[in-house]
Amino acid sequence: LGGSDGDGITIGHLGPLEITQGLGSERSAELAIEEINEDGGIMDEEVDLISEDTRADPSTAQDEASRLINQENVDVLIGTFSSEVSLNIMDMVTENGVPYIVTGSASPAIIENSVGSDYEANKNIFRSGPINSFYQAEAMGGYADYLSDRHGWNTFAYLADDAAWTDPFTNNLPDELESRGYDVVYEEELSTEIDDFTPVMNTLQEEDPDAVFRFFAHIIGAEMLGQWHQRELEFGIEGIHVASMTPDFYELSEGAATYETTSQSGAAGTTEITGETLDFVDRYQSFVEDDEDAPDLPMYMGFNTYDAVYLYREAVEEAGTADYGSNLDDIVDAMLGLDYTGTAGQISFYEEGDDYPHDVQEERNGDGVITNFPITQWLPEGGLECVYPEQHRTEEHVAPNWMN
Amino acid sequence: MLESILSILITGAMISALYALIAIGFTMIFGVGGVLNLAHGALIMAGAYVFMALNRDIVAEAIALPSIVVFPLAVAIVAGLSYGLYVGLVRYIEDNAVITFLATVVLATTVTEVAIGIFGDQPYSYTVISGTVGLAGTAVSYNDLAGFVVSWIAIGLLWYYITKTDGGRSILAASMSERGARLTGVDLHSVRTRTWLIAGSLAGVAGIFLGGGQAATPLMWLNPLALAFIIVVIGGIGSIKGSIVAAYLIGYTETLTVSVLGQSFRGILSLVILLVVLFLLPQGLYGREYVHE
Amino acid sequence: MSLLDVDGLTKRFGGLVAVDDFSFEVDRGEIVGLIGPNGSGKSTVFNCIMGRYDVTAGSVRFDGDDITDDATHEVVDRGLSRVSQESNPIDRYPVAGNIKLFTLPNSVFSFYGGASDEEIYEYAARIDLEDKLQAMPDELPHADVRRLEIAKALATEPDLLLLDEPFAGMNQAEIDALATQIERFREEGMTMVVVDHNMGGLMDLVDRVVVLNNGEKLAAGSPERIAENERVQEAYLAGEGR
Amino acid sequence: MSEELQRSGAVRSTVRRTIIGPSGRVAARVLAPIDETLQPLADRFNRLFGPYVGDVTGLQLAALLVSLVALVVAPTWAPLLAGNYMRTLTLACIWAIFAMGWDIQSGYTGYISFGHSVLSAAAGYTTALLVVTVSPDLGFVVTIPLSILAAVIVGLLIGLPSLRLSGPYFSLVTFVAVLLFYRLTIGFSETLGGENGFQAVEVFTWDFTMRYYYMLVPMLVVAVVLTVVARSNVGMVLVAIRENEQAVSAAGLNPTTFKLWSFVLSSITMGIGGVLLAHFGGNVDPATFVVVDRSIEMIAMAVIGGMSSILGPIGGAFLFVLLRDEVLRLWFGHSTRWIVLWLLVLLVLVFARDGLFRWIWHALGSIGGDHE
Amino acid sequence: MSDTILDVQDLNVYYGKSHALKGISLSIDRGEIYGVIGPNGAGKTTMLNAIAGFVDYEGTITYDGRDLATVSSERIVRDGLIYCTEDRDLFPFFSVHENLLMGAQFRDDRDAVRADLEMVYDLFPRLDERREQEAGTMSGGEQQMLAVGRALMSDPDLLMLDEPTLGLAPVIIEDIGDALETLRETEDLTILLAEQNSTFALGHAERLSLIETGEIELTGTADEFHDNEYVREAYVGVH
Ligand SMILES: Nc1ncnc2c1ncn2[C@@H]1O[C@H](COP(=O)(O)OP(=O)(O)OP(=O)(O)O)[C@@H](O)[C@H]1O
Ligand SMILES: Nc1ncnc2c1ncn2[C@@H]1O[C@H](COP(=O)(O)OP(=O)(O)OP(=O)(O)O)[C@@H](O)[C@H]1O
Ligand SMILES: [Mg+2]
Ligand SMILES: [Mg+2]
Repeated sequence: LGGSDGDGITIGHLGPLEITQGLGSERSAELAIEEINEDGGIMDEEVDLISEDTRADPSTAQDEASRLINQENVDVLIGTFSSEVSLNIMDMVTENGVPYIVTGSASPAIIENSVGSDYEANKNIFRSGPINSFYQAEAMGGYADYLSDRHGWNTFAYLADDAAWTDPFTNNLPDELESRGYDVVYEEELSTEIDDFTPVMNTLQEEDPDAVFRFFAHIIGAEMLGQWHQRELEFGIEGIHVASMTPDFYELSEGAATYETTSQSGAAGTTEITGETLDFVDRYQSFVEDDEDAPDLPMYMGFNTYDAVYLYREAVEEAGTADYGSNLDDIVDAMLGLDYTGTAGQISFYEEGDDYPHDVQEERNGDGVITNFPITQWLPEGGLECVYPEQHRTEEHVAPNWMN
Repeated sequence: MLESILSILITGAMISALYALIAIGFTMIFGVGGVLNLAHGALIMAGAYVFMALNRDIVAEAIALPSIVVFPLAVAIVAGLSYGLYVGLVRYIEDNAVITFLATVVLATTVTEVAIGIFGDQPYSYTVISGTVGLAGTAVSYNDLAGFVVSWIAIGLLWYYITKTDGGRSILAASMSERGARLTGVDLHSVRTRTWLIAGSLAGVAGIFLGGGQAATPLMWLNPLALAFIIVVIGGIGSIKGSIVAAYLIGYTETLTVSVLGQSFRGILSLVILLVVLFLLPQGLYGREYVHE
Repeated sequence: MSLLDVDGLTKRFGGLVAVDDFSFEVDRGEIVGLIGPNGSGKSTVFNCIMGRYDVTAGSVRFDGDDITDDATHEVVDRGLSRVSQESNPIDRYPVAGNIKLFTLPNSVFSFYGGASDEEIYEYAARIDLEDKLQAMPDELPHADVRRLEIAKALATEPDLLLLDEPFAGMNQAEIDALATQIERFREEGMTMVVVDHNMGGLMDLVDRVVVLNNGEKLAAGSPERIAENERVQEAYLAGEGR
Repeated sequence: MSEELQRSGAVRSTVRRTIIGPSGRVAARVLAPIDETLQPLADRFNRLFGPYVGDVTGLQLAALLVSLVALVVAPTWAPLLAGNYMRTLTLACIWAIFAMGWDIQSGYTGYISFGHSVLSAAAGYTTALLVVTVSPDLGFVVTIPLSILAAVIVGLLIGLPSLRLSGPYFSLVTFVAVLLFYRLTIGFSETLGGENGFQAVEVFTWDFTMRYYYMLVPMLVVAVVLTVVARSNVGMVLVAIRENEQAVSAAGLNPTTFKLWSFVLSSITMGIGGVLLAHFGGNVDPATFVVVDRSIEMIAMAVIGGMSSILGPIGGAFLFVLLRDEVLRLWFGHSTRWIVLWLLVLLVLVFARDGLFRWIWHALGSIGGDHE
Repeated sequence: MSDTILDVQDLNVYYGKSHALKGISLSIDRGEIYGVIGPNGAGKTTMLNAIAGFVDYEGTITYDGRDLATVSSERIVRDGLIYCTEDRDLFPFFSVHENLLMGAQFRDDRDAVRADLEMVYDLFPRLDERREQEAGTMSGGEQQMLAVGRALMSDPDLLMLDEPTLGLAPVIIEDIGDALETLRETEDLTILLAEQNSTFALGHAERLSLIETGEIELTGTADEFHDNEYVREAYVGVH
């Protein structure tokens, strides 16, 4: 079953190939593999990539995954964007023991339900980033401190997709903020079906926070931003907004994105997070130069997937085998042994016994503030800058020009 | 307090008008052909994308026409698409309600796939009219306001046409008895043509303002159409009056639910209302009924 | 004791009183004619008896039991059947299938049963439809569709049969033929109420006539007496039946 | 009949004359002898089972037997094909059950449900909830019957109020029922698992061959049972309800009970399918069970196979799933595949609205000539 | 003045295999009432359906000098060939009044339409009482009145009536008969009347044809029909 028996290494990639995150991820994987092959492949074996579309639908994903494993005999699975997909192919993947590196979904449940609950059965599962939303929530606290220092913003509102991935935020962030001495004047989970923001915006206007932390992956915040600008509502819009990570979101939104921020692994290539980041972005851009479908930037999943491919290479070359059938333990140990300088940050994994085994570790600076969680802001004229954390900052955070 | 009531009244009125527009377009097709046209949703989406494509230079660099020009153009195009839908597909199968219902669902699914294929999942924003006004302390975007006004103009015209003119009356007549219509000299083909053109333009208008408020996305039509179903069933399939009344019933329910109970309860209350109404009046508020019991 | 007993029946449609405190009785073995101008309430009376409409007031008793609020199928199961004014055959089944449907037991667990082909042939034969058993309803000419309606009613083995305008759309020869067949039903022990506007056919057939006008009983009596009744003449008959 | 319809009729008939006709005649010449030789067998079959499942001609019987054998021995040939056929066929069995379940209710009574995925979801979610909330080791003997029961209960909850409604109202309300159920799974994510659903359900087995039989056997059983029901008086009444409900009550039959009965039968079937689907992949989530696309897919299967024929939907399901997961997969890229699939469905709807398999079935029947 | 308004030559209609009309030929003069009688299944309705363009036929049908094969069914109506069918084809959810208006749907001469409305309401007082009632809820006979009334609203030149007396009370039948006669006088209306009720047909038509199993058995004046043994036996009966 699978394994490197001289037939070359096959990497299986899974992602929603109809949407930009998935495409960015696929192209990044292709790029990584092209580079690796030019560089002699993995253990001197030719590497090839088979990428399949999950349509963000668990059943399809299961089908594709089982094809990759049983027909294509891939040596490793990399990718998966939406948490429901990652979670629902887990059983089948562990059943076959093929290494599986999640690069798109941040829900802690992915680790909790698998490696976290039954280590032996699931030890083939890894997450290469972004840091899971439990730590993201903590990181947001640090970001709030920055906003407070910079603008004197001390009251916040909280909005989120009514969806599983936001639970860690819903459960932790408001307390996190209050524990840091801020007021949380409004909390709500929005139906992912929302199609009229007027009532929400009215409420926000009444509650009058300094900034709104909103966490949208399913919801597309375009209307919210539109009203925000048109009504010149007196607060900042911070947090996570997946739609806003697409490079041309500023243009698509007719500039309504100006002043909003979102965190994203790799900081959309605005800044040198590690020595690798900007080189990668350049190579990526020349790689997709004449390719309409692909986004002009890898997007967060792209960074993580690109890193995942190299992580895998490091690990199997360290272990001296890709044959998970008989040597899974060696591969796993090698993975755990890594401290790899990726494009999205310095990557190492939690060990068995930690809260989130095989999950990517967060990085902290001297005063324990999480740092591998960059936040970017759209500036007037469409400039995208990294405003947080400090050591990656390219521009200070700008408050909307209608706020004094 | 009073203020928030006012704001509910206003927001509700705005959104309800659009709902009514969608519901009427949908129910009209049923009223005439006995066709439940689920592709109506696809037409709504088309309205938004067409407007965006003509109005902004991000799809085709060359063309970026002013809204005032694009609006009628887009509406006309969608009307054309609607008519094309009839001529190209529905008329061959309209005698079988099930097949038609299914075919139009399938078509809607296909069109959505196509839209995803072309535009991907990113939201394409555009403005019909920019800016906001304060009405009684509630901020209302010109987009919604225009949507409200245009919807009502459209509804008014339609209402007059259907009830007061022979041409309009024959549209309803054809829906009750095709043979009867032929016996009284109604030109069935022109009736169908007019119906689908009208329904198409309604969908187009609705789509343009929906997209103007949010953004054009491949699934932007699903929830409005679902609401339109609820509205149409409550109001009585085929009844324009019913659609308007129900649209406001639901529109306000929605706004109330949101502002009182919160976002995550959206839709649920409307569904409750739906069940209650149906239990009391299986034909909806103004539905057609053969046997008065 | 009478087989059917309609007492003080009233049916309102919104403002309109279609049937107004109307009472009449039918004894076993009788053939009663129910006549009256258009819109006088005859079909409505039938619809109320059959549980098609809920009555506004009054009661309907069949064979001693109160059936006022029974649903149509319950009424039919009691042995009361109606041939309605508008034919509604099932176009997808041939004549035979249409008849068979009316012989099926009302139980979701009885998978088999219902009339055999022979029995179906019999029902059809009683109304001269036996050679059309395989024809599809929409191919039948008007009069045969009406015959099918009667055959279906017969297939429920009713004690009391309500016929709403059986002669409509038939010519004199056909009417006479049908009349003799109905006579035969009576000999087989069936009781009948016949509504029709065709005096030629009706008057010789029935034992008694009840006349409805604007939902109220205008007169009742033997065909001869009714034919002579002035009020009936000018309200309805206009020289017919004399 | 309007001119348009006549025209489309013309199109169909020309297709029939110019393409189907000739090729049909050729086929007939070849197949007629087979029919003759098998006739005796068919006659015995008809004598034994005819009254219960309807009569067949020699060829029809042959077709049935061949497909049956092909299915039973699938593990011997499927792996030889390039692709994931064992999995695809297994999935097809489950969807065939759904398609039949939809057919016995919507196809026969004409009350077209657009919300049948809710019934299978009811079963799937019950299984998951039992495992998650009660105890992981309840065992199939407990979970399976309870889950099917749940499907029936939900079926009645939907059926009782909505079957009073006339056709289109019923369709729209069932359509809305799906949306509601979906909203609930998201809205009450703590209990119903949100869009991630549950992964805790134990799969029957990961052995593809065994798993295939786990799904095939129930499918065959359901097929036989439903065919018997459909060919009995009950089936006749259900069709009559579709054609003319008033005539049914005039016949002394209570339409409501029959409609409910069909809904119950349907719910049981959907329940069985739902349970199988849950144990097929071990995951129960809105995308797999609830979303309206699932309902539409099962309707599409039933209709392209041939509504109100029970066996037709099986064919439809296999055709649909094989096209989607194998055939089109070979030829088309990621999303184009789906567009092509739906366009094909559309073509069948327009040109073979009575269903491909019903059409084949009658073609086979007519070849022998004298029969039917 | 006997110019032909409708001329049917060698009319054949097939329903699948069955040959429903076998070479019917007849011609109707402007301003006359022409009766067609025959047993059920004879083909009367089929003939009218063919003329109105509801079934495909072989042979030629000329109305007002024009071959109907080339004219669309709604055009025929606008040219004054109005058909009142056996099963009425009313608009069930329209009120009585709206149904009548639909009859005049294509007419522009508002005053004439208003006059015709009065005429119909006078002819059928019951309709006048029920202007606002939904047609679908009317009694059988009332619907029949409405159907005839709607046909009259179309200002016909040639009026085809299929069993207009079906389900009507004797009194009403008389009124209709008289009305048709007067219309024929005043408006020079031509009427093609298919009837089972031979008494009515013979009472009002001056020429008739007897159709049996798709063929014309006999054509002649009302008197000739009265005197004909066979007809009296089979159709008029001994009343
Ligand atoms: N559903 C209804 N809604 C309103 N009015 C109705 C309804 N059904 C019947 N009517 C009215 O009630 C009166 C009686 O109708 P019914 O059908 O009983 O008359 P009828 O005696 O059968 O007449 P006919 O001999 O023409 O059939 C009619 O005036 C009719 O218009
Ligand atoms: N749609 C059809 N398909 C097949 N055969 C038909 C169809 N319609 C009528 N027929 C046949 O054509 C013949 C003539 O029918 P038609 O209705 O014209 O007779 P009719 O003279 O009008 O009888 P009635 O006086 O009872 O109305 C009948 O034998 C009938 O069976
Ligand atoms: Mg009546
Ligand atoms: Mg006729």
